[in-house]
Amino acid sequence: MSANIQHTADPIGIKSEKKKRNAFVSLSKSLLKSKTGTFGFLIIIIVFFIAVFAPLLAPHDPNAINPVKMLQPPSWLDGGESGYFLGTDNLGRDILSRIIYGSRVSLLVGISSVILAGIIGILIGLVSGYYGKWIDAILMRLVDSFLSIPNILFALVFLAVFGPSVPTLIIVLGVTNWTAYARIVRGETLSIKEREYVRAARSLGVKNVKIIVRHILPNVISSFIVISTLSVATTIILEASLSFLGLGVQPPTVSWGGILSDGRDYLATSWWLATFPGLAITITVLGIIFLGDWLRDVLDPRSQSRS
Amino acid sequence: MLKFLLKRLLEFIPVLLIISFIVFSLVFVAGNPVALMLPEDASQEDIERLTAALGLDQPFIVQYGKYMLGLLQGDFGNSFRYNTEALPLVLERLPATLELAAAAMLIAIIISIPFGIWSATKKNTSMDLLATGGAVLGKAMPNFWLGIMLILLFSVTLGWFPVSGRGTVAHLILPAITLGTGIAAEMTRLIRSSMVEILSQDYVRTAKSKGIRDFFVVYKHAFRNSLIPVVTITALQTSTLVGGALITETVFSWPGLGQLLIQAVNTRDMAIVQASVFIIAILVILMNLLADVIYRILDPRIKYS
Amino acid sequence: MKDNLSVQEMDKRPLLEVQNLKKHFEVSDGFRKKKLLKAVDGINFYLNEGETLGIVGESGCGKSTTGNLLIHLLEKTDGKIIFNGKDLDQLTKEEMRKSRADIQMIFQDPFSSLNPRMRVVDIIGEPLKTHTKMKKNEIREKVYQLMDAVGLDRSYGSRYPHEFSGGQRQRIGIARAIALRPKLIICDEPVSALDVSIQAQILNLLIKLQKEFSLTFIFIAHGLPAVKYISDRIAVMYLGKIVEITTKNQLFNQPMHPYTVSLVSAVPLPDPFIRDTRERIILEGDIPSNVDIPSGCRFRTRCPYAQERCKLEEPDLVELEKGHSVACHFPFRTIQNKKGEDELEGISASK
Amino acid sequence: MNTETILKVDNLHTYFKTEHGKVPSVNGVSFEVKEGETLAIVGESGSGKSVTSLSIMGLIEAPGKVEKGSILFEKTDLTKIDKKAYRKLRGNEIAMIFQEPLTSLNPLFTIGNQLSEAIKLHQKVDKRVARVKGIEMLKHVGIPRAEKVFDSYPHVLSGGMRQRVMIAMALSCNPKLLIADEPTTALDVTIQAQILELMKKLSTENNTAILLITHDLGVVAEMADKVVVMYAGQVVEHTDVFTLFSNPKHPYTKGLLDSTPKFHEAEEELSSIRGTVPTPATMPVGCKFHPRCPFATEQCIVQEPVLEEISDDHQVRCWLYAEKEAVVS
Amino acid sequence: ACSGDGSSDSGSAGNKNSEGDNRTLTIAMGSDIVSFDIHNHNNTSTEAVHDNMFNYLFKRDDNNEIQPELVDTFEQLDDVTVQMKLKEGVKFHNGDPLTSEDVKFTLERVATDDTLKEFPNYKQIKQVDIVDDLTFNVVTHAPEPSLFHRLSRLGSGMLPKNYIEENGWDHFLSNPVGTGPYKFKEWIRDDRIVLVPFEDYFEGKEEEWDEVVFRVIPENSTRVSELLTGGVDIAVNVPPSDWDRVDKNEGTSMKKQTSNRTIMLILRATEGYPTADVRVRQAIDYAIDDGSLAEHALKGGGIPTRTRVGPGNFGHNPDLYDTYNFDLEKAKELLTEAGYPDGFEMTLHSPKGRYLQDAEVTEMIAGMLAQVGIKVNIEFMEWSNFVEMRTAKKNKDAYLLGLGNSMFDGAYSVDWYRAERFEGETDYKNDEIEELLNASATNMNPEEREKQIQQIEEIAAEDVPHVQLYQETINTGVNDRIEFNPPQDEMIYVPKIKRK
Ligand SMILES: Nc1ncnc2c1ncn2[C@@H]1O[C@H](COP(=O)(O)OP(=O)(O)OP(=O)(O)O)[C@@H](O)[C@H]1O
Ligand SMILES: Nc1ncnc2c1ncn2[C@@H]1O[C@H](COP(=O)(O)OP(=O)(O)OP(=O)(O)O)[C@@H](O)[C@H]1O
Ligand SMILES: [Mg+2]
Ligand SMILES: [Mg+2]
Repeated sequence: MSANIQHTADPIGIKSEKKKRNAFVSLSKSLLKSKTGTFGFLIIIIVFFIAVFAPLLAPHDPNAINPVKMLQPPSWLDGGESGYFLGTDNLGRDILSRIIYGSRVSLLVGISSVILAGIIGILIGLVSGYYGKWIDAILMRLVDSFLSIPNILFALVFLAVFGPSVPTLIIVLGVTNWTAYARIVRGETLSIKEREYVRAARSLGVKNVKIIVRHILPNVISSFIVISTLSVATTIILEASLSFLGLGVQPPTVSWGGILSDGRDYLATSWWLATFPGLAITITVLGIIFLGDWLRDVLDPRSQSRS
Repeated sequence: MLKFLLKRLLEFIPVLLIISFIVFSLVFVAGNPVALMLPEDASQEDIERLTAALGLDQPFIVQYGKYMLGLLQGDFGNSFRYNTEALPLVLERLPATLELAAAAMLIAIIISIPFGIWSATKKNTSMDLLATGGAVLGKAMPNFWLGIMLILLFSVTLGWFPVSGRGTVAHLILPAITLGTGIAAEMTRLIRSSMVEILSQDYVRTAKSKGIRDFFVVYKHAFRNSLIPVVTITALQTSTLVGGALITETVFSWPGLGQLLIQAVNTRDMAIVQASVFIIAILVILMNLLADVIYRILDPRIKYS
Repeated sequence: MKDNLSVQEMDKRPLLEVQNLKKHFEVSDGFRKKKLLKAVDGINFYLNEGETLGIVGESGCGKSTTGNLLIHLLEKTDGKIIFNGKDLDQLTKEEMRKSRADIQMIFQDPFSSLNPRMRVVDIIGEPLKTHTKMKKNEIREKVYQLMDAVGLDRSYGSRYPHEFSGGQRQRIGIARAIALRPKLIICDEPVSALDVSIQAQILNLLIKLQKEFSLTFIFIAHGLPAVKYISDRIAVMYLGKIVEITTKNQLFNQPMHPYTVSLVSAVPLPDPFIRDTRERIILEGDIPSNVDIPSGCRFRTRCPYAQERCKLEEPDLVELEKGHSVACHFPFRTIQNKKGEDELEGISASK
Repeated sequence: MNTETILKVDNLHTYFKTEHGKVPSVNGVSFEVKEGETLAIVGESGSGKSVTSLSIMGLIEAPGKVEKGSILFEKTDLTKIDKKAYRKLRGNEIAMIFQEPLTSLNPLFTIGNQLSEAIKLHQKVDKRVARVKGIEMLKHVGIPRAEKVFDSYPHVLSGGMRQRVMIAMALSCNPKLLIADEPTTALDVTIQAQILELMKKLSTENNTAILLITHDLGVVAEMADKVVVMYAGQVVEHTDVFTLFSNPKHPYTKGLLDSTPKFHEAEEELSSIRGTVPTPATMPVGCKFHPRCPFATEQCIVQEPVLEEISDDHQVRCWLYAEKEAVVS
Repeated sequence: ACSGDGSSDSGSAGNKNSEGDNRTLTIAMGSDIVSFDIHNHNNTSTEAVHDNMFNYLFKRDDNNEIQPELVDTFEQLDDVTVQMKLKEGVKFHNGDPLTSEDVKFTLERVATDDTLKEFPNYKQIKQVDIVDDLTFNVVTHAPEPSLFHRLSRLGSGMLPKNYIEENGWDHFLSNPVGTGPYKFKEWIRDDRIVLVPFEDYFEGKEEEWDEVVFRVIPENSTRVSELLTGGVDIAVNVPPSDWDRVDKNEGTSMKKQTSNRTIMLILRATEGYPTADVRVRQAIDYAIDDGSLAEHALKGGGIPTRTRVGPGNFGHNPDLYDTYNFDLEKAKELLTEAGYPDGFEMTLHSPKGRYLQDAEVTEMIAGMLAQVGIKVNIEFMEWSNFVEMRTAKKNKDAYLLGLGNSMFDGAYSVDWYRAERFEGETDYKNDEIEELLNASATNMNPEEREKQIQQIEEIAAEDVPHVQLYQETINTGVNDRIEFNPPQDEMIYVPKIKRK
């Protein structure tokens, strides 16, 4: 074998006790080593913090209309009104507060739909990959079918039919995204199924369900985590696109996509309406992708070869 | 090769069946389009009359059966809004969308291949960070926002390109950039990781040990190998591309399938929705098939007779 | 260490008897017609309690497939496996479960044979959990005993596999295999992935455990030295068939099949002083594919002594001497005897 | 023999930047290879054999770097020349074959394409000549139906055939030095025997020096004139092959020899080396082998021994002999 | 196929425009026309294009009075019959003369084919009897006071009978032929419709423009950008945010005109809803500051009103126009009286993107109602869902709706108070209104009928089944090189558009 038969165990066991708590420490160390990973992680933490503490952080009620203070520029610009740090929108609502509140829905939709997609996709992928044969054939045709309809198109039709609301949005995005997981999990399952530890368990007569749960599932989770981070990012953008088509989260619920899309008529006249939510999306997506890239490097067994 | 194509084409049948079922169910659940077709002050009686006239009061199975029967004869039904057959309407729009998609893909390829390779060979340097950061940025920008910004900058302020519409090459540039940016971003990342992996392969080391210049090592030995996954990925982008076209076309009033579709969805003109989804699905499938064929041509390891 | 089997032992019914065992895979070659890949193509052998049977052969000759058939990881295409006096096909479900516990396997790759997301105690404890009704702490205690037995520090119990070296991992795999006190353990190349200095540790451990737990081994390898070290009898496989099977001394001292002869002579010996004087047969060409098996004797395409008959007739595995079976129309010793030493010189490919 | 030294590696240090900081993969390696001679480097996984060979080839890439030492090829110091000059040597004067014949050939190009690449590059000949020469090389390494093989893709060939192709490729420009990094590890014994035989034949025919990297003492005994035993990035013993097998000095060498199952002698219990090969993260101070050494003393734990000549052409890195010498002198 | 033309009309149009002699008129619309079947759509922007290709029997003039167009003379024979005579020398674009046959063909088609979308507006016509080549009688089922209103809109656009019968409908739909001043050149769906002048137009060939291009640009900002860069001469539906930009930009300006569309809240009077109580309905009316809506949300793009029947419509009641109720104290009082001193919670459905600033208006209304303690839960709906909600009668306390009146006949507006029509939807019933409605329906005396309609409006203004908010404006951006005043009916009649 080649140089990748390297491992960290020390033969004499001098440092063995230290190892246990090292898992966390080494993870954080590796995070700190990656500049982009750290950057992404920080952004995500901040966004989460903002989402959780939105009511405490927002200076104004995000939906409070104020006809007198419409389209005020950010407070740090000429003509800006103090108290409205990022200015106001066409109904005189505070943009900062809206962005702060918007983080909640954007994250909620992004994360829940990915979890939903993940659950469906992992289940189907596991079953398809593990049992193979005609089950696999049928499920993969199903995957092909979904894959050949563009996500946004499916979402568009679905939302037009059922009406846009946060739960339908989560469901539709979940239902459109599961195929990616199903494919990857199936592929992983196919290879893990042939790994020797699974064969060992099979030769012991361990039941199929148990093998799936105990031996296969834990080992596909990491690829799920890697693609799901990216998926959260694309979902946030997808929600914005759907808002553009009038099928995103509907007011008075605030989402970044909604604010961005509402502000698009004002891009030429009052740029701050659309620019700040756009920035919020961009930065968050950037953070998520960076974090995802780092996670991939850490979790992908192929890149782990040298310990 | 012929057999392979035949086999793959046969596989499409169940896929298309499933698609038809999904789409038809959605459309069925979507409910009665008649109310939308009539004026805002139409009476209930008017609505019921038209519903019956269009056969929309029959049970699901009957309607689906009729629909499938029609499909087999290439009939996607009539557009309620345009009062003509849906399929020709869709096909008529296809060229515009294909033109846009092809241009966007071209832009994406022109951007992503050099950047992807470049950042892979400069892995982990600040140049790499810059390129990948740029790619992420491209991915993070919503299409419509980018499109409007491009119009404001290049058309309104600088006056370099026409604002909207289809016609000359000049008309194509801004929408193609808008649509291509996201794809370029995605592809840059994919090409980079594919290249990084291939550059660490044994045969690349072999090539170097023969004393070949780095440039040729990268372009002869690594790039062609990295093309194989890239071809597949490019084909997979078809779906994203068409999806993105929905938005880009609206922003630039590009007279393609996307606009037709959005109008159709908004007016519940389901025959058009069905036909377009179907055509798009076939397009996506064909692109994937094409990718498979190219893959086979590029990779001598896969045998075909 | 181990001597030839006593007559008494031979009289007893063997622990394992394999008759005409076959495994054919269907493979589609590109998009043409499906073909049969004859991975194992009718093999016969027996195995007595407490002994070690080595199986050697080149890559792809069907060694692992044989092992997998024995532990029911693969469905056999044809043939009979009689274990402990019972035909496995005739077992009830419950008996089948028990017999699963009686045959265990040690795998080649110490990296992929352990679930990276399970702790060592859970890995070793899994057979116990599946096959016994032991309580948690009983299992834990038992696992610790097993860890002692294979020379792993108990304190390593809550670690994950990636924290271990290859040799240590292989010990974990061995502990898992002996957990249920199986009668038969199949070792599929258990040392080929290990560093030279570690291989000896593992071989010694296996021998120690065999004594301690009165185990029976099937030891699969393509490295002859290790097989020779650990086995009592050795079967040589070529393209899905056993071509020669006998005790190890017999095999190394008086090999009869030309393939065995070349195999033995191809092993590089760690002794520079004999390198220029050693007699050897270097085979021409590669091993044919299991899909297009040559007619007649499958070795004939590479055999320096092949004759017309070898093309037409497939030789059976016949017991030429007591405990020494060979599948060859012109077994080596016979040729040697008939035509004398000169002939042998003549056909040796080099020196 | 009064032959010239082709390669002289002196105090080579190659480091890798990793999470654990700068890790020395090759830590002060020195040896010489003479014309027509076969030098074997033997050692377990991770001992730095491949990194040594790649350092000689100038193929160490970031995060690795040749930090110190010199590599004299004939009269030129390879650590000092520029990329272009290096490329001229590579594949021409120095050639290399790798462990994995399955992955060392680019699957997308024909054998001929890859074979003539080097020929065209270094011999400045056109396509037709390169083809003729390529086919000749294939025949030379014993490939039947060479014309056909020349035009086929690597995947249709077996492992042994591919390794022959690799050898043909390496020898196509008549290199003075051939570096073979575990050329037979991935092959079956019968095929291994073929390849080793071929290498022997070619080296005697062309008087090519071979740097043979392996972890199999059998192969060493079969092929080598001189042997370098490496452990943890260092040379621990360096002598001719007969001395090494008859009179090994370093405890590690002894351990290695004892843990190899003997073939023709009647067996006794195999002795083994306890513990495992250290990793960069667990590299001990003092003698790198001391945790596994049955003879380790206090001194071994704290102080690192140096490679010393204990007799003609026999160097050992061990306090056992250094002490003796110290006592004597 | 279009690439050659395309370049000359849009991209480089800007440069040509500045030269001042560009004889191509380019108009940017928000949505494409639906079809050339003039009887089978109900889409204003489609009619805006058709208007240039087809003539009606009657047409509104600049003062919104109905005048004969194709008809030369006409005479009411009895309550159900009108005799009309066509002008002489009217020709279709294919050269055929217009005859009574064509009229019969056209009107009977729309009056009898119940799958046509315009059928409900013409089913009152029983038949058309031909008297001679140019003379014919229109017979209705019952006395039909608004017959002329009907005949002055899209249903009476004259179709060429022979052309259609010879070539079939499909041919007509892709090569439409009318009698209008401009004839069809090409239609690239969702892109453009191109018209050119008709040489044999019965009122003489239009010389002003060589070509008229209607471009489809759905995205507001893109449409405005095209106007600003000179890509188009007219851009319809410019959002308030861009009005200043268009005005400030050199060479373009905003043209505004009151539309015939009124925005209102339709309240549910069904038992159990707080809005069943007239005092609650009045309270809502008083709580909403229509003036502020018009000024802030619409940037002045609306005129507050208490009636749906705007100026120019038959039955317009000027007393109720350009005025509104706003009095928070009064609203609170009314709520207290009705038993809701602390207000209540209600649901307001609203479409989004359908009307000028509709979402903003709805959100502001919610804010206003909150001030009197009414907590409004807004449910924005995409248009098709909104329509579905209405069709299924799933409306809650209130929904926002904008209603136009293409007939310009107030009878159609007040018919919305008819109990029978909205059973289960609003469940509003007012006996007095019912009586007046029935009386006016067949009243052939225009003065009396007008009074009756005005009376209904007054009652409704007090009883508030619908809270009338404002009449919206039509906001069109126009290049200064042309003379164009958008008419109230939202048509874009090219013969009225001149170069400066
Ligand atoms: N599941 C399978 N499907 C198809 N062919 C298989 C399967 N498993 C094994 N084979 C084929 O069967 C033949 C024998 O394989 P097997 O793994 O038993 O060989 P082996 O002797 O163990 O070789 P190695 O020394 O490389 O492990 C090979 O040609 C292999 O490709
Ligand atoms: N690219 C790299 N990055 C970091 N460390 C490396 C790299 N390449 C090699 N190393 C380290 O250098 C050391 C020596 O590796 P090398 O490949 O030379 O070992 P080897 O003796 O050839 O082993 P094998 O027998 O497995 O081929 C190992 O510890 C390895 O982890
Ligand atoms: Mg095997
Ligand atoms: Mg190596």
